[in-house]
Amino acid sequence: MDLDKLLRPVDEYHAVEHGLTPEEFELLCRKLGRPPNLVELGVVSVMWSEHCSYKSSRVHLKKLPTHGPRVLQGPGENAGVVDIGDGLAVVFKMESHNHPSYVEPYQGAATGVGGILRDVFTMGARPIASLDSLRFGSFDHPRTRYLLSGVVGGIGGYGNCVGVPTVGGETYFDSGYDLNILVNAFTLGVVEKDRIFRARAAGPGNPIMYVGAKTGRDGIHGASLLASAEFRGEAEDKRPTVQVGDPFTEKLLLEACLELMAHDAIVAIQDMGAAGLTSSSAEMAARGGTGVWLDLDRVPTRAAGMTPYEILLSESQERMLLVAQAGKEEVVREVFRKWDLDAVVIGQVTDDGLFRAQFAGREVVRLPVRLLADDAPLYERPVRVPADLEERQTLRFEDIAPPEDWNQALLAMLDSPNLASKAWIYSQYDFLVRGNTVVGPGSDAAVLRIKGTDKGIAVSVDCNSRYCLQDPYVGAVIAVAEAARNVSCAGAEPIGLTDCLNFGSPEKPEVMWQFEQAVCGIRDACVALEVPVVSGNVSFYNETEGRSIPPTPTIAMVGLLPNVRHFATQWFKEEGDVIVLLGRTREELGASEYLAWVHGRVAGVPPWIDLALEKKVQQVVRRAVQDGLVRSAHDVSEGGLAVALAECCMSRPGAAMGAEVDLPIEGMRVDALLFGESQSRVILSLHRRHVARVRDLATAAGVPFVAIGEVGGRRLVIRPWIDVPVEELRRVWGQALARRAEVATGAAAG
Amino acid sequence: MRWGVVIFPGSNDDQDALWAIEQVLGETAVPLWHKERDLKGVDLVLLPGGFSFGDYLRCGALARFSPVMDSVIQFARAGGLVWGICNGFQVLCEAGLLPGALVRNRSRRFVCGMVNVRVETTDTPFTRLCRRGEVLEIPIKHGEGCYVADAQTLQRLEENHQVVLRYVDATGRAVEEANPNGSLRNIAGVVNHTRNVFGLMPHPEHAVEKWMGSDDGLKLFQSVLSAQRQAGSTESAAVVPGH
Amino acid sequence: MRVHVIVTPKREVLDPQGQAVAHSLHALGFAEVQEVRIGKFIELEIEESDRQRAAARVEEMCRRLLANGVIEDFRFQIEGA
Amino acid sequence: MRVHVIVTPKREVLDPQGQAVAHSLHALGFAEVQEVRIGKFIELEIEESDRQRAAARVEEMCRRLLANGVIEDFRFQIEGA
Ligand SMILES: Nc1ncnc2c1ncn2[C@@H]1O[C@H](COP(=O)(O)OP(=O)(O)O)[C@@H](O)[C@H]1O
Ligand SMILES: [Mg+2]
Repeated sequence: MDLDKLLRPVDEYHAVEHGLTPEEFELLCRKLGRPPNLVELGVVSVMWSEHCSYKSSRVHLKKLPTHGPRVLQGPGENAGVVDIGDGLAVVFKMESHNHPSYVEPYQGAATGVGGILRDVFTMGARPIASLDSLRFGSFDHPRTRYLLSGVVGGIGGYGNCVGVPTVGGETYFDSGYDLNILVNAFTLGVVEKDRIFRARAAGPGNPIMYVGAKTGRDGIHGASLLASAEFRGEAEDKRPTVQVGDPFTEKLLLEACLELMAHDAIVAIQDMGAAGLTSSSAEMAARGGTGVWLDLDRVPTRAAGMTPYEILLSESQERMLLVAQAGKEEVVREVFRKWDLDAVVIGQVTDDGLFRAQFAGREVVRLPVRLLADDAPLYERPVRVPADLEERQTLRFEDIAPPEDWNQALLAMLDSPNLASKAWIYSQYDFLVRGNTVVGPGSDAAVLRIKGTDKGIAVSVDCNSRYCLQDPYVGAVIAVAEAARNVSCAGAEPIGLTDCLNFGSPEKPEVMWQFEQAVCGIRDACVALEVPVVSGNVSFYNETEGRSIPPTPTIAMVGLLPNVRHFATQWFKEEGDVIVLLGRTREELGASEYLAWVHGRVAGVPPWIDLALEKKVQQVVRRAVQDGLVRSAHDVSEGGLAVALAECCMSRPGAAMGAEVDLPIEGMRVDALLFGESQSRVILSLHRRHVARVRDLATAAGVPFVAIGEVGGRRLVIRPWIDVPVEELRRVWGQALARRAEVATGAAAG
Repeated sequence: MRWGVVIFPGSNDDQDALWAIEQVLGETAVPLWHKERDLKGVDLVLLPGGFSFGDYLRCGALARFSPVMDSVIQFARAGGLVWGICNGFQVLCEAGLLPGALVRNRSRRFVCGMVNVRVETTDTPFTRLCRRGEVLEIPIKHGEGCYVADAQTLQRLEENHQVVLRYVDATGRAVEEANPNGSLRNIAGVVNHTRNVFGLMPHPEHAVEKWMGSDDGLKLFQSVLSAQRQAGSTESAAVVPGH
Repeated sequence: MRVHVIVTPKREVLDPQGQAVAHSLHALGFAEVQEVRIGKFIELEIEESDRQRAAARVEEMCRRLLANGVIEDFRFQIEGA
Repeated sequence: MRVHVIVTPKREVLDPQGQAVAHSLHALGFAEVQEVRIGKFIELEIEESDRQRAAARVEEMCRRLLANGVIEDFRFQIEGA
């Protein structure tokens, strides 16, 4: 290779090629006092990319409430940390891997899981559960099936092999994602409060060690190209070598790192994610207020003749960077040797505040760490309300002709891929390994026990992007509220959340408006429900051929159960139990699944939400569950009351359990009553003898309470409109996804 | 009784086996690192579930050559109790300690969920406390659990009552719909002809606490215990070569 | 006629399986092994007498289904008629 | 020298993957496809100049590790020296 070429000063042309604007390049040269060489440009371009620098989102993210009595670590580290008592803390985060998953669904999704796992065990936590939030195009799109089986295969293939259970998630199909699917992966780990590791390179002279897989030409410029350059459907050509995940190596890394952390040998540790060696070392130095010096000749490489540019920007997976205590190198090597992994010293922490790298005896990078980490440009991008918003938000009820046959309408609803059972997906995931799964996928929230304590953790991930499309503020409020509601239905108190904000191009004022609105919605819901945001991720440029995805601020909520044996699931349990509806039902159809699936329309505004009532409903449900008063609790979400009642009957493992219901709710359209998606509603089932106490709890809290029926029989009866055998409902609901997914696809060869 | 649990790189359910043995059964569990040949005088060797060596090439194919396996093979030949769960079952087949092989599920998909298995014989140390025909609720989670063997082998297995567990429906019938992976004759678990080596795809160690779903798996662990007590625990460990 | 299709991971793409197998072969004492790459071998039985046409069709099968162009290369061979 | 090992499922062992691929090929309009069997293609780079000896060694690798005699057949080919 011609090293001199790489070391020549570059000009604006190269900078623009690297995704910097002329202004940014000018800023760079000014700060640097000279033009950078090509290697330095590569380094800066990834550090200043949207993906690494959050340059368009930071001003807004500042608004989020990130503090709370339990918060031990908010945003800024690899993951957030929340105190759960007993000397323990939970560590969690969610991240997107959207574009790579569209290009190569299996490997893209797999490496997404690998990345989020590393973010969590990097902090010293043992991962105990993962969730996946997925968005695909409609089944009418030719590529959807292939993407679905590839993504699900990749998540299972990686997570199952590493031995971390995937206990829940969410999956939606909407033509708005036809050319830009979303794959958001969440992982939660448990750590001893006083053994949390952070990524702060401290102690000049300490060795920087490289562990794990060798470096290849994988996903070079992945971060800056795939995550920052608008995706024009020509990815196939622009594509660098696609990253292939190696879950086995990840498992070894996981065990070796956790074992190493028990010794006092390391100062800091950080995974090499997007922009690999560059961002991991620069970020560690920035956090530690130090500098780094790297000898790139010592980096283990997989491909021959790799340039310093490639070595610094490679996104090869399953690699970690750590700062050892000087003199403890052998301890580190020893532990990794046990796991058949090599640990190599590739550099040193310095006190000069510089990011320096040498190759073939020559200095190829010399940049101030501040320039990379802190001096990245910040934008307060213009926002504009979409011109067509008002028109899209108008919905005239008289235009909506109610169906004749309500039984058929319910069956049709249950056949919607969005409402269908997701068992076809989650049965491909090991949701049991490590033996903590109290409630797996299939109920509102997953519940995990925390070994060595009486406690449990409940997790749920939610976002209705149709709501967000019609009103990003309300949509985001509801995403937080529903996630919290799901967790509360399991009996857990929400203690923290992580988000993954998936949007189009921030350079479009309409998209930026959606983003700003969504962040405000999350903020207000968090304040009202007293839940801090402890970590998160922003994914911009989710658009293809100029078309943005529906705004999708995914929320993953974590809740705490004081006594894990007092939890609830969503399905009916016993004949003769009384069915109770908490909350208020309004005549609402806007942005509903019913409107979209049955009438083919996306119109109107999302349901009204009163956060004060929401909070009270959740408190009542939690109390009732924790006091062992209820046998099931299920929140009413997409599909409304009728679908929620059907779910209470169908999702029960084993034999179906029916219900007979009367809805003493007057003065509204039947379709709004059955399929409307009014918020803050929960269906409980409980033994007669507890009815009075639960009613008292509700009335004391000012929460509307109605007994609407009784569990029993083999049919779901909602007088006078619906009367269907549960087995028939279950057959349709259970087959809806499998039926569509299993048509022969290109993924078969996989 | 001393229960040895082998830990291969990529073992995942080793921790669950240890939990079941120590926390639920209250017995002594001894982790056995795959690089060591010493079986530490255990009375039984359990090969846990997971993805040993990433399940690369074939499930269990690489683990089968770990140093510890030499000792395990000798231990088994000497009559020691060896129990393979899921990936452990695959390792035992690859090692030739059990007949047949486990191939990709008929559906070609990994499958995780609860299944019913019927106890076909109680004449093994692993099922002696069960009733013949008893149906156990135990979860499975595997991508390569389809049991195959040639006709003669299957014939022999049936004749010697070496088929220990079969996938059945809730009413105990070994029908096709109850077969989660395409295993020939709905076979879920088998013993060797000397009945001291047992492999099964379901995960009994994940069914040991009723409040978490099922404790039917406990019966298998308790069977081993009672067998051991009866055998008067001493010898079996003594005959282990390399001691 | 019978066609043999060989699908291999692209040179530059990581092949964890090949690495693991190489590692084991060394452990088994096959020190002479320097590299292992693992791919797929696909045997097709097709009803087609014209080799030309067969080749064109198989080429298309590979592109559309048998190989994942993003990470794999393919080649094929038509058995002597 | 370079060796190509081909491992295929035994005739009597069912090959769900092959069946699925055949099915997909039909769905894609490749009606001429009658049967598909899927096996492994393993490429070995070994340091050995003597073809005789190489053959013996590879044979052993296959028996011990690369193929499972219960369900698979194998064959190999040493690239022209
Ligand atoms: N991609 C997925 N991975 C794992 N579990 C999933 C996935 N999608 C949905 N699920 C599970 O299916 C069930 C129903 O999902 P969903 O309808 O989103 O529940 P809710 O409406 O209560 O949020 C939940 O238990 C959820 O965890
Ligand atoms: Mg819910």
